[in-house]
Amino acid sequence: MATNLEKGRISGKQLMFIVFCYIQGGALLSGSIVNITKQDTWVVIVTGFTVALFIAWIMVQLAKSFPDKTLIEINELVFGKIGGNIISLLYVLYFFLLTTLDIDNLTSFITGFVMPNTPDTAIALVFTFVCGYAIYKGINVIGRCSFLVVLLTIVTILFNSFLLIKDMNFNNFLPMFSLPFMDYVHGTHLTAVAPFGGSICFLMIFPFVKEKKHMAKYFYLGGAIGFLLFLFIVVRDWAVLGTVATYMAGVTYQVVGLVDVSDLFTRLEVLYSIILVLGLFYTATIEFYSLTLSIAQVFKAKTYKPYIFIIGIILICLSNIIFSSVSEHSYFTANIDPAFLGFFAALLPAITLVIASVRGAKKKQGSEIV
Amino acid sequence: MKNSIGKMLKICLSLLLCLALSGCWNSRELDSLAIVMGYAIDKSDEEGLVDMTAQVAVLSDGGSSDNSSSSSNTASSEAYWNITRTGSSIFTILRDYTHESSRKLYSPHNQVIIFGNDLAKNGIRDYLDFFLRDHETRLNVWILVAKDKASDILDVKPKLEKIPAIGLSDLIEDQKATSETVQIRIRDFLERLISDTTASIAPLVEVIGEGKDQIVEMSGTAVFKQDKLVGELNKTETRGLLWVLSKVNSGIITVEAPGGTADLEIVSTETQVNVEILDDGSITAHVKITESGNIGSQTGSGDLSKTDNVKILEQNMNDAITAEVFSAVEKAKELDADIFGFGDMFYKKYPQQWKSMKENWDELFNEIKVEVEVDAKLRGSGRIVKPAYPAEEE
Amino acid sequence: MIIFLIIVFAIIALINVPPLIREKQWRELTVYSGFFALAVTLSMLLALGVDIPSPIKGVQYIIKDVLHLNYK
Amino acid sequence: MLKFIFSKIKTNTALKKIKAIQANQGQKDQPSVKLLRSLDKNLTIFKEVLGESNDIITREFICGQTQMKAVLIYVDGLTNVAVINENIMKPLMYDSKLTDSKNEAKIKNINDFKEIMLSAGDVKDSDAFDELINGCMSGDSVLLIDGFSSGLIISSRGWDMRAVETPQTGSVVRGPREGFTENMRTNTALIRRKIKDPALKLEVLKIGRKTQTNVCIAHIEGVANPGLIKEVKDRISKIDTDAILESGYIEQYIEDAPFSIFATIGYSEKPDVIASRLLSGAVAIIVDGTPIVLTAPLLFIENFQTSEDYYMRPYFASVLRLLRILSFAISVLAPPVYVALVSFHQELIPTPLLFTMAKAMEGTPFPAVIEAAVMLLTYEILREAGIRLPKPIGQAISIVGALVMGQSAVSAGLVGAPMVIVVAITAVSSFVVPDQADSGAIMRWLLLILAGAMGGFGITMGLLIVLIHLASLESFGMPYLSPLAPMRPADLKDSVIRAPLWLMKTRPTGMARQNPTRQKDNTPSKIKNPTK
Repeated sequence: MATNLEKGRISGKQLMFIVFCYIQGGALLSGSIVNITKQDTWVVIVTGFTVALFIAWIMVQLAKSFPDKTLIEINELVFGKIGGNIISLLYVLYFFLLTTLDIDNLTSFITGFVMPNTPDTAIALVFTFVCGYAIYKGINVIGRCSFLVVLLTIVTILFNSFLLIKDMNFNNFLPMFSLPFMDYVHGTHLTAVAPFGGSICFLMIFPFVKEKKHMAKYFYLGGAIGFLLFLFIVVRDWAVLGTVATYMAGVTYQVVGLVDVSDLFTRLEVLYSIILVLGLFYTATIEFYSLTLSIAQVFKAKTYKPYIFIIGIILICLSNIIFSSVSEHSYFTANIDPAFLGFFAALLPAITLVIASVRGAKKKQGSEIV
Repeated sequence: MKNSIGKMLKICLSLLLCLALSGCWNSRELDSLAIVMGYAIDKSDEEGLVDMTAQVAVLSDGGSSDNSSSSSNTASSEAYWNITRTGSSIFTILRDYTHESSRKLYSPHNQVIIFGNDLAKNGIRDYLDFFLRDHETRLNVWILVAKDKASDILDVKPKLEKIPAIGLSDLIEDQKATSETVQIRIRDFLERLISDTTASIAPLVEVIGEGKDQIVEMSGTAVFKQDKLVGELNKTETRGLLWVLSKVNSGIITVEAPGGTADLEIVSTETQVNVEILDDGSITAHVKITESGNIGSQTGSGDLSKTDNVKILEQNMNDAITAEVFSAVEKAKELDADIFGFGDMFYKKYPQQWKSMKENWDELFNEIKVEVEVDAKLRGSGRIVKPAYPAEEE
Repeated sequence: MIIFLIIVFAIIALINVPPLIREKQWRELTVYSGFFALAVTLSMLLALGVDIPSPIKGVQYIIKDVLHLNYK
Repeated sequence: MLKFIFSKIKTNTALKKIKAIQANQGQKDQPSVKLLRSLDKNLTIFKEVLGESNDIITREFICGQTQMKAVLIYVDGLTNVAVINENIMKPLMYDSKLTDSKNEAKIKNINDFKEIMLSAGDVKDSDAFDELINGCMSGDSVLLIDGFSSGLIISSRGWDMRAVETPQTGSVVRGPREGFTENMRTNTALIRRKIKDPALKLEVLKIGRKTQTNVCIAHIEGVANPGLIKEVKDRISKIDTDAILESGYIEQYIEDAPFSIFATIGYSEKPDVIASRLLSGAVAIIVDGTPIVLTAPLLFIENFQTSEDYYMRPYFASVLRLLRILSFAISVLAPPVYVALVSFHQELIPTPLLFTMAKAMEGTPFPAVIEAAVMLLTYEILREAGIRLPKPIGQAISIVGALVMGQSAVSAGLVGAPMVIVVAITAVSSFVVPDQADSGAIMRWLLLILAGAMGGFGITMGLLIVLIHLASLESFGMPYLSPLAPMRPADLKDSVIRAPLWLMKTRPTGMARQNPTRQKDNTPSKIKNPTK
């Protein structure tokens, strides 16, 4: 049972803040989306959000039909003993890759911009240790810190945008809807899946939410605010940079570098990198948490605590070997990732839901007949 | 109790572990940095090579505090040091500097990048590439083109500042007062460079005078086709360009006035440009400029406070502004470089037709009909209403 | 570098394994040592500079070459 | 002869038993040794147990017409001699002679003595040796009378105590100046004077085998959560050590997270602070012999709140509170951020400032990290010297030390001038929040090492670890970062800023579940109906 593995409980509001912070981790991905759909990125984000809402709806239905059950237990219930375990193992691998991608995202960001000649492993080590420490303390600690991180993120982003207003020029968006249709499909797919791709992790977290009734409401609300801020960031970046954005890596980071207020508030982007790191920290922690929890459940362990540091080391080694260059990483994120995330985040849960409802209906009939 | 000690041990161990491992790769002490304030890149004598001058701020003045060493001391304790190296590409030169300078060059505080005239002539794209790619350069660095050799610009010792590069960057910032120079940062230059049709522009700077009283002066704009220098605009043509780009902040226009001339100060301006493709296929660009200013000074005895005189002045101002804009348009057509960005505006407004217009945009640009409509308002005339002449009876 | 890794792994094992043995959870001990072995081999190979094929190549192969679901 | 031998054996066995009790004190179910009938035997046992220390006085006298032998044992210095002379000796020796022998006959057992003869206040009778000894040791006087098998413990405490003065630390501009003293009774009286409600319950426990310290647990019935009171009492009564000399002992034994660098139990020397915490549902622990009174639970935000905030008008109080939080942040972050700026992210420094700093740092031999560490070390040494030395010299040492060392270090070119400024700012701002000085100092060192190793990224990770640790802390069931981390909007009005008093209707959530409302509705009339 999940509830004896993890004692901590989080409130509905905290779930909302966690979802918001989780999506902020994807803010760094906006670079790949902007490259595809240039000036119509905002359209793509809106459509992507609607698709993401649909995926969220699947998650919520699954959570509703199996209250207090984590993803692993749902799989066992739906696919039976053996099938459930195989699919759970698949999910464990998926969480492994998801967390490694995030850690690699962070290390390439830090070594790319903030500290160029620090080896990746050192940064990955410290970062994974901190994530491990947060998980070691349990889910309610992650819930408690989320409000402070949300506050910090929103205040900084608004402050930066305020300073950038004079650089914004809104006819960068002008040639509307002049891109080939496939780009829009690609962009929508990427937005729907990239920041929200990991929402499957929340199936591991739903059993620990105290208020069962409003859980869905808070989950959607967190997603909506997260996407709104994500949209705001992308629109601001494009308004300031225009087509130059497609030539840049780490768009949101570079844009803050343009702030120039009388040589006092210049070159602020290192401060902004703290916010990006916090966002990525939350994404990685949630994925690392669901990874450890799912491993503990698949292997029927008593507590998940001893596994944290071992899996952390495996993650560090993986993040070292996963991509040999940044261009490989960006190619993967732009083209292969949507399908990969799409399968695990949307297709598999949908299948589980369908089978669950079919079996549910059969059982109900079954009980009537007998 | 036993369990918590185990937990504690694990946490301390991990902390130790990651600290010992990390070391401090990326830390560089402040006094181990050669802070670069400006770069100047010139075409070197040998074929295909480039010599680059980096202006490094020299800070150590032997413990004597800064304000006591007045400018009287000899050149030896200059506040800057220009290092020149030659090489095939910017990056190799930068690394090459370490042979000469004891400290590694540190360029986030770089203010200015100046390109020599002859280098600009045969293309600066591949020299810009390093600056765009390096994480140390700021995106709001000024781009300049020298009338002839860029390194001479950095050798001129400014009168008010200690380091020429800072003097230069303040000079560019002050151009707002006369708005006869284009203020281009590396970001704006890049924006124009990557657009297919808009021509990149950069302010021109030259050294005037000899020996001790050499000064640096801004003199018009350099016009690039893609990334090759093709021509120059003088001051009035630059002002015309700025009118179209609605980047005129203030400045003086001298016009005819009843009984002499009058200098009118521009206070605030607003320009809207909309482009049309007329049904007969010809393209027009309608430039609407609204401007408000006040009377700066006046020669002659005309009483400018009368409303009809003011009307005359406003009309003269309209004509003067229109003349400036047309002079800029003529020069642009002569160099057939679309410095106004009309091409982009057409792309934004007519994306489908733009595909066909893009190929022969140069001819199209030549035939473009530019209509200028100026609505100038004179708001005030300063503290005195009539010029200092004995009052005439009405 | 390798000696350092060995020390680290020894300490981690020292902390996590005794409680498991004391509480006689053999099942969990086997799983834990499985992951432990994986972590040790991975980091040793990395420390020795052996080039390990990245799992993402596998995913990329399936999605790109087998299912042709990639965009570009 | 036989009787003599037999009584000898009896006294020896009693003596051996008492010795046994003395040896393993503290075990609860000790067979208490009973008093014997004859006075001489009791006296020899007492003398044997109490030993020959010269401050223990045994006064033998004859009382009453029937010439009963009696003895009074008390510790000189702990007892109030006036009480002994007036209320005990005088009635027994003098008045008993005057009264007629009629009521003398009535005295059958020891209680009659208590009712008729003695005029002292609190008199208890007991026949167990260890009770008598404890009473004698804690300042009461013990009366033994020949022929009676139980003695009287007459409360005659009264040693010279320190008067109620203004506490040295935490001087206040506005608000009461009185501080607690070492005597528990005065302290409880000071609190009683603040809270005159009978619901204020005081329970005394005796902790510490050797010291027998009185630990009083004060709470307000109906306000403090019953669970909290039970928890505090359990933890305190579980303490089984031989000495409790200061409330700090109790704090370390019963606190929630002994390994954390942050204190989860608050302390204060001022009755009004303790009273306000009691009223908001906390439990106060008053330990005899120390003016420092503990309160539990403690929230992290309460370290930045002083009693003065509630006496001042709200605006300036909120500004002061934000200032305290800011200065705590400066005192912890200034050196690490400076090191990160100078060694890692030089581009963050505006250009003109960069020149002056580079010029000042020219030629300093050490990297910024070492420089910062050395300067911080000297600062800590100076601060400690300043405190430990007697007041006037202490002040002089710390100021002179700081100035001379800073200046000479700079002129000798060992340390850059900005570094001295940064350390000075850190020193000054760490005095603004004295209760957090200890955890601030430790955090400062950890972040400094991280900043030296990984610059801005290191600091971010360090702060994240601290944030996670703080969020996981709980003080007696109350989350440590309560109004912010678990986000309780109702409490936000009294956390970082202080809303006007008439707005604060409820007590902090979770503290007083039974009656959370503090005041009904005293919004000033001007606001309630502005039109009138």
